Amino acid sequence: MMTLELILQGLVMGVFYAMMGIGLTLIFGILKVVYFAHGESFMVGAYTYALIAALLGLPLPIALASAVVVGALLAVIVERLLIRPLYEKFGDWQQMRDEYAIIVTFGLSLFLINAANQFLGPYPYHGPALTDIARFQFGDIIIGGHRLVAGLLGLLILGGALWFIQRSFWGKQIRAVAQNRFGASIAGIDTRRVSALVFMLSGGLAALSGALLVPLFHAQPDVGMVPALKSFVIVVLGGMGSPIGAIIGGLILGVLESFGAFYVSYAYRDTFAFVILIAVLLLRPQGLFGERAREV
Amino acid sequence: MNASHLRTRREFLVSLVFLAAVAAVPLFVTSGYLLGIVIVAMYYALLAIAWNLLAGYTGQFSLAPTAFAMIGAYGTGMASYHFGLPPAVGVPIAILVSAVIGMGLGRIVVPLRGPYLALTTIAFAEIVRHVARNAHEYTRGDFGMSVPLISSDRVMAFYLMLALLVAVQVGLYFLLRSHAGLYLQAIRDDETAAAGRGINVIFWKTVAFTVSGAICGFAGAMYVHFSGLASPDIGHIFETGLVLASVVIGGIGTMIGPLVGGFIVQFAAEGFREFGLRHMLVFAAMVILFVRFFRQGLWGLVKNAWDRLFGQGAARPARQVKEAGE
Amino acid sequence: MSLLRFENVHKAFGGLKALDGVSISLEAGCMTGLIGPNGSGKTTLLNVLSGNLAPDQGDVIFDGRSIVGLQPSAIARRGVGRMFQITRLFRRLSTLDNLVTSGCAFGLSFHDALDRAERLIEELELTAVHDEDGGNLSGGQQKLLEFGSVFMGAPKIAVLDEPFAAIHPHMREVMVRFIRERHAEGHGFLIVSHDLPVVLGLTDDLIAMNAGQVVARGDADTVLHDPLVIEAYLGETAVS
Amino acid sequence: MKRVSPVAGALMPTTSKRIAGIAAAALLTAGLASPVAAEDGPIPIGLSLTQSPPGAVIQGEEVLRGHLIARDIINEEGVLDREIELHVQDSQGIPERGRSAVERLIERVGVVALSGQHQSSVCLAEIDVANRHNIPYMNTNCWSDDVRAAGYPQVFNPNIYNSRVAEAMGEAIAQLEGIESIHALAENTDWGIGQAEELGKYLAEHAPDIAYRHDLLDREAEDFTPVVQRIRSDQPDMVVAIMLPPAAYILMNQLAEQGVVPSDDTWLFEGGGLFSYPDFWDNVRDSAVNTIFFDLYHPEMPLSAFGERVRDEYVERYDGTPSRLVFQAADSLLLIAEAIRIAGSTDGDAMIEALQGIELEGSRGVITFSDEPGVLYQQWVDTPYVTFQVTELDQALEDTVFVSAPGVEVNIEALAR
Repeated sequence: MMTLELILQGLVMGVFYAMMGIGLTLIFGILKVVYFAHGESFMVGAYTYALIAALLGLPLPIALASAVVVGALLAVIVERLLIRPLYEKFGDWQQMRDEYAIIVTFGLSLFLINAANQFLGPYPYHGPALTDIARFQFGDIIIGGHRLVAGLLGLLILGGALWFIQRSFWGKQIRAVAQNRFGASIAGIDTRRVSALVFMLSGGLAALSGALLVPLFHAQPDVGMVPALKSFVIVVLGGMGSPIGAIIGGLILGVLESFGAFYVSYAYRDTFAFVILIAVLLLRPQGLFGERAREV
Repeated sequence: MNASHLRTRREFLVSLVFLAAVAAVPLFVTSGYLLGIVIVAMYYALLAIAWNLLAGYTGQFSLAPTAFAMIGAYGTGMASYHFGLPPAVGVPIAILVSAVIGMGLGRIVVPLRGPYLALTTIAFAEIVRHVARNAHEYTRGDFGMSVPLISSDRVMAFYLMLALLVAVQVGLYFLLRSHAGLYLQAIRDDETAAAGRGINVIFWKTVAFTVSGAICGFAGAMYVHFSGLASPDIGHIFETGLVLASVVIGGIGTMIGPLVGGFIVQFAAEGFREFGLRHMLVFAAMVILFVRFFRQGLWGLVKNAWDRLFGQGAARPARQVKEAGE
Repeated sequence: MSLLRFENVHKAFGGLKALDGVSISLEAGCMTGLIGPNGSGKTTLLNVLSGNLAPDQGDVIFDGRSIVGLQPSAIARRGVGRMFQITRLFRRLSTLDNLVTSGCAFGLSFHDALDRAERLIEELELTAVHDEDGGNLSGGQQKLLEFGSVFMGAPKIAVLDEPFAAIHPHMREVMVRFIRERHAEGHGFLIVSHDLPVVLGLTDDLIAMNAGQVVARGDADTVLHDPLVIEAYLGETAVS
Repeated sequence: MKRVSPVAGALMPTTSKRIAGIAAAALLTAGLASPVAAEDGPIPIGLSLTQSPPGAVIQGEEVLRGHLIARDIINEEGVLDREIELHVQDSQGIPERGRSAVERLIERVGVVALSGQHQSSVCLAEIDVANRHNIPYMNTNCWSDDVRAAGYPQVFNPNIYNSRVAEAMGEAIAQLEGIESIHALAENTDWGIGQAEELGKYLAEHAPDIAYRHDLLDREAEDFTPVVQRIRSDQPDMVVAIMLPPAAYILMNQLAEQGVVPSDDTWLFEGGGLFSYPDFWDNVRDSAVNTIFFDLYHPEMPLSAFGERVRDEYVERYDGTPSRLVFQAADSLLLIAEAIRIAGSTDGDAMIEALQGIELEGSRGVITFSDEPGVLYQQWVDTPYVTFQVTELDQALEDTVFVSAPGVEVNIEALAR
C-alpha cells in the first residue's frame, strides 16, 4: 500500500516538474541553450497567485490566470531584451552563445530573486488551497486535497500544452524552428514570433506550476531555484527538446524521488536528481526519448 | 613570433604590472578591512583564472569552479578539523584531492559539449554541495567547520595569497606559451578539427580540467585558512555566478581579463554595500548589462580604445576582412 | 602491399545502410577520386577512416595495422590527413597559429613548425592574412588554410572531401598545383568530389559509390561508362 | 588604550599617504570612503544581519525592528549626552560576508560595538573580528554552543543556547503522560542537529522508556511528503519539529495535509520558536492547532517597563505581535548603551569590563553574564523561556494556553488534545 501511495505522491510532484520542464525543453529546442532564469518564472507565478488570491481576495481562477499572464509576460520581455541577440546576430555571437546564454540568464535569475526580496519582502506568502477538502483517502492511501486537485488540473493543462505543441498550427511552427531555424525562416515562418511564443508558453507554464504549488511550498524570493534545477534534470532525462520526454521525465523523477527519500535518505532527497542527471548524460546523452545528434 | 604568443605575452605583461600594483597595496593601506577585501578579490581572481583556462581557452563551459574551491576548502578543513593537520599538510592534500577529482570529472565529461557539459557540471557542483551540507558527521553540515587561520597577520595572509596568484599566473603563462596553449585553443575552436590534426583531445581536455580543478582547490584551501571557516556557502550557485561574471566583465579568453575581473566583482560587491539593501540587485543588473552590451569585456574595450588611439590596428579592421570574405 | 584497405565495412544509421560492405584498396602514393551521388556513403566512409565513426562491421587496415577503434587524433598522427566538407579550422587562432598548432601536434618542434608554416603560407598565397584570425578569412582562404594544416604533418594519404566546392577559380588553381606537387613528392591522395572535371584533371583512377556500395573502380573511361554509375547518376547529371 | 583608527591613519594628510589614499579610493569605488565618527557626535553601533538571500531574511527583519525601537527609546535620554546611531550591514547569512561586514563597520564606520547577528555560522566568523579589534560583540540570536565555547571576552550572549533549549523541551516532554515514542525532525544545521541530539540525550537520562529517533531534513527542500508518510505509518506519540521557516512552515502544513496532526494520537512539539514570527498564521493553518510551542516570549511572561515599551512600540509601528527576536534585539542594544554609560566612554576594554559585571533590567528580566568557561561563558544563564499550546486557528499569542516556564510545573490539565 505504501508503494502505491509513494507512486501516487511521486506522480503528482512529477506533474509540476513536467510543467516546468516542458517550457525549458522547448526553449532548448529552438535555441539550443540552457535558460537559467526559468525558476524565476515559477517564483513570479507563485507570488502572483498568493498576492492576488490571499491579499486582494479575488477568486482563485482569476488568481491562477493572472499568474499565467504575468509569468508569460515576464518571459516575453526577457526574450525581447536579452535572448533575441542569440538568434538575430551571427558571427561573433555564435562563438560564445552558450556562455552568453548562461551568464545573462544567470544574472537575470540573481536580479529577479533580489528584486523580489527588495520589493515583496522576505516573508513567505502562502496561497489559498484550491479546495476546502483537507485530504482524500482511498483505503490506506492519503493525499492532500489541494495536492490532488492541483495535480489533476496540472495534468489537464499538460495535455493541452502537448496537444498545442504536437497538433496545432503554431506548435508545428515551433517544431519546424527547433529542427532547423534557417530552413524554417526560408519557408516563411516568422522565427521571432515563434521564439516569443515559446517563451510565453514556457513562462506561463512555469508560473502556473508555481501558482499551483504555492499552497504547498509558499512563495519566497528563491523558491524557484530547486524546481529550476529539477527541470534541468528532467529535460535531460527526457531528451533535450522533446516535450513528451519532459513530461515522462518529470513523472519518472517525481516517483524516483518519492522512493529515494522514503527508503534511502530524507536529507539527500534533492541530491538524487543530480545523480540521475549525470548518469543519464554519461550513459544515454540523448535522454530517454531524444534522438542522437549526428556529428561531423 | 606568432600571434597567439604575442597576445599572450602582451596580456601577461599587463597582468604583471597589475599584480605589481596589487603587491604595493599593503605599503599604503594598513586597514585590515581593505586588505581583507583585496585578499578575497584575489580568491575570486584565482577562481576566475582557473575557470577561464577551461572556458576561455579550452571551450569547456564548466559550472563547477566553486565546487572545486569547496573540495579544496573541505580537503584542508577536514584534515585540520578531524586530524589536526596544519595548513602546510592540509593545503597540499586539498590540491591533490581537487586535482584528482578534476581529472576524474574531466575524463568523464570528455564526450559532452555545450549545454550538456554545463548541466553535468552544475549537477556535479550541486552534489558536492549537498554532500557537504548533509554529511554532518564528516563536514559539520550547513554551518561548516572552523579552520585555523594561516596567519593572524593580515599582511602576511595578503602576501601568501598574492604569491599564489602570481605563481598561478606565471605557470599559466608558460602553459599557454608552450604548444599546450595552442592545443587547448584549437580544441576550443573546433574539437573535430583538432583531432583531425593529431591533437589528443581527450588528454588535453582532461589536463585542462585537472589544472583548473587544482587551482580552484588551492584557492579554496587558502581562502578558508584566511576566513577561518569551511562552509557549503563557498560552493553556492551564486558564487559560481560571481566567478563567471568576473571572467566576462574582465574579458574571456585573455590572461588579464579574469584577474582584473575578479577584483572588479569583489570591489563592486563591497562598494554596492553603500546602496544598502540593493547591492545584490545593482550587481546583478551590472552583470546583465555587461554581458549584453560589452561582451569583449573590459580588456576588449581597453584594447579597442588603444588601437583606435595609436592606430596599429586601424590599418586592418578585422570586421572588414570578415565581411569581404563572406 | 597496399597502404589502405577497407575490408567489407558496414555502417547503418537506424534502418539506413550508409555503408553496405565496402571493400577498397589504395596503394601508397595513390591519386584516387571517389565519386558518387549525394547520400551514396562517401562522407560516411571518410568518417570511418578518420575514426569519427566506428564501423558496425568490417575492418580498416592502414599501413599494415587495423585502425578501427583508434582515436581520430591517433589515426591522424599515423598519416591519414583529413579535410572536411565544411571547412574546419581554429577560428580564433591566426593563420600562422593554425598551421603551427597542427605542426606541433604532428610532432614537429615549435621552430620547425614555424619554418614550415611560413613556407606554406607563401606557397598557398596566404601572406596577406598571415596574422588574421582563421574565422575572419574568406571561404577560399579557409579552405587553403585547412589544406596547409593537413600538410604540416607528413600524411601518407590526404583525404579531401569536396575541396573545390564554391571557391574562387584562382584559389582552385593554387590548390591543384599544390596537390600535384605533393603527389610528386610521394603523398597519396583520396579526393572526394562532385566536380568531375577537376577530379579528372587530377587523376585517372576513380572509385564510384552508390547506396553504400562500391559500384565501379578503374580508369575514368571505364568508370564513367559503367552502367551502374550511369544509373546512379541518372537525373543527377547536373552535378554541382 | 590605544585604538588608532587605521582608516584615519591611511588618510592622514602627508603627501605619500594622500597619494595612497587617492590610489585606494581609485582602486575601490568612491563610495567606500566615509568619515570616522567625531568624539561628540552620535555613538555609532554596528548591526550585521541578514537582509537578502540566501540567509534568513525574516529573522533579520525582526532583529532590525527590535534595534530600531530600542534605539529610539534609548535616544530619548541619550547616552553620555550623545545619541545612538545604528549602522546596518547585510551579511546575507554568509559567514564571509558577515566577516567583511563587521570589518567594514569597525574600520570604515568606526563602530564601538556590534550587535544583531542571528545566524550561528555567521556569528562564528564575526566573533573572530570582534576579538581581533577588541570590540564588544552582542550575540543577539546565535544559539550555537560554539559561540560561547570560543571563550572570547568580547562576546556576550543575552539569548538562549542550544543545550538549554533541548533541556527545556525535554523537561516539558518528560512530564507529559502517555508518551512512548517520539520522532524528531531537525534541520541539517548545528542548531537543528545539536538540539535533536541533546534532546535525545536528555530523554535517555530522564525518560528512558520513551523510544526516540530523529531524522535530519534539508532546510532548502520544499517537499517533505516522504518523511511525513513515514511518520504516518509509524504513528509516534509525538513529533518534534526543530526547523526554521520557511522549511518549518512547509513541514507543518504537510504534516496536517497527511492528517498526522492535529490528531488524538500524536502531539506536535515545535522547537524553533516559530509562533512569534509575524507571518506565522499567514503560512501555517491546521497543523498549529494543539501544537506545543517552545519560545522565549509569551505575554503571560512578566515584562519590565522597558519590555512593555518595546512591545507597545512594535504593535504601533508594525501592527503585529512582537517575536522573541524583537526583545532579544532590544536587550542587545540596551546592554550596549548601559555598558557605555557605566564605562563612561566607548573604549572597548572599559565596555567589556562593564558588561562582565552588569546587572541590567532587560525586557524580560534582569540580565547578568556568567563567567563559567564553556557553553555558559558570558551567557545570560537565566534566559526566560516558555512553552505554550495553541488551541484555535488564528489564535493570538496572548490567548494561547500557557504550559510551562522555568520553575513552573507543566500544566497538564490545561492541555487540549
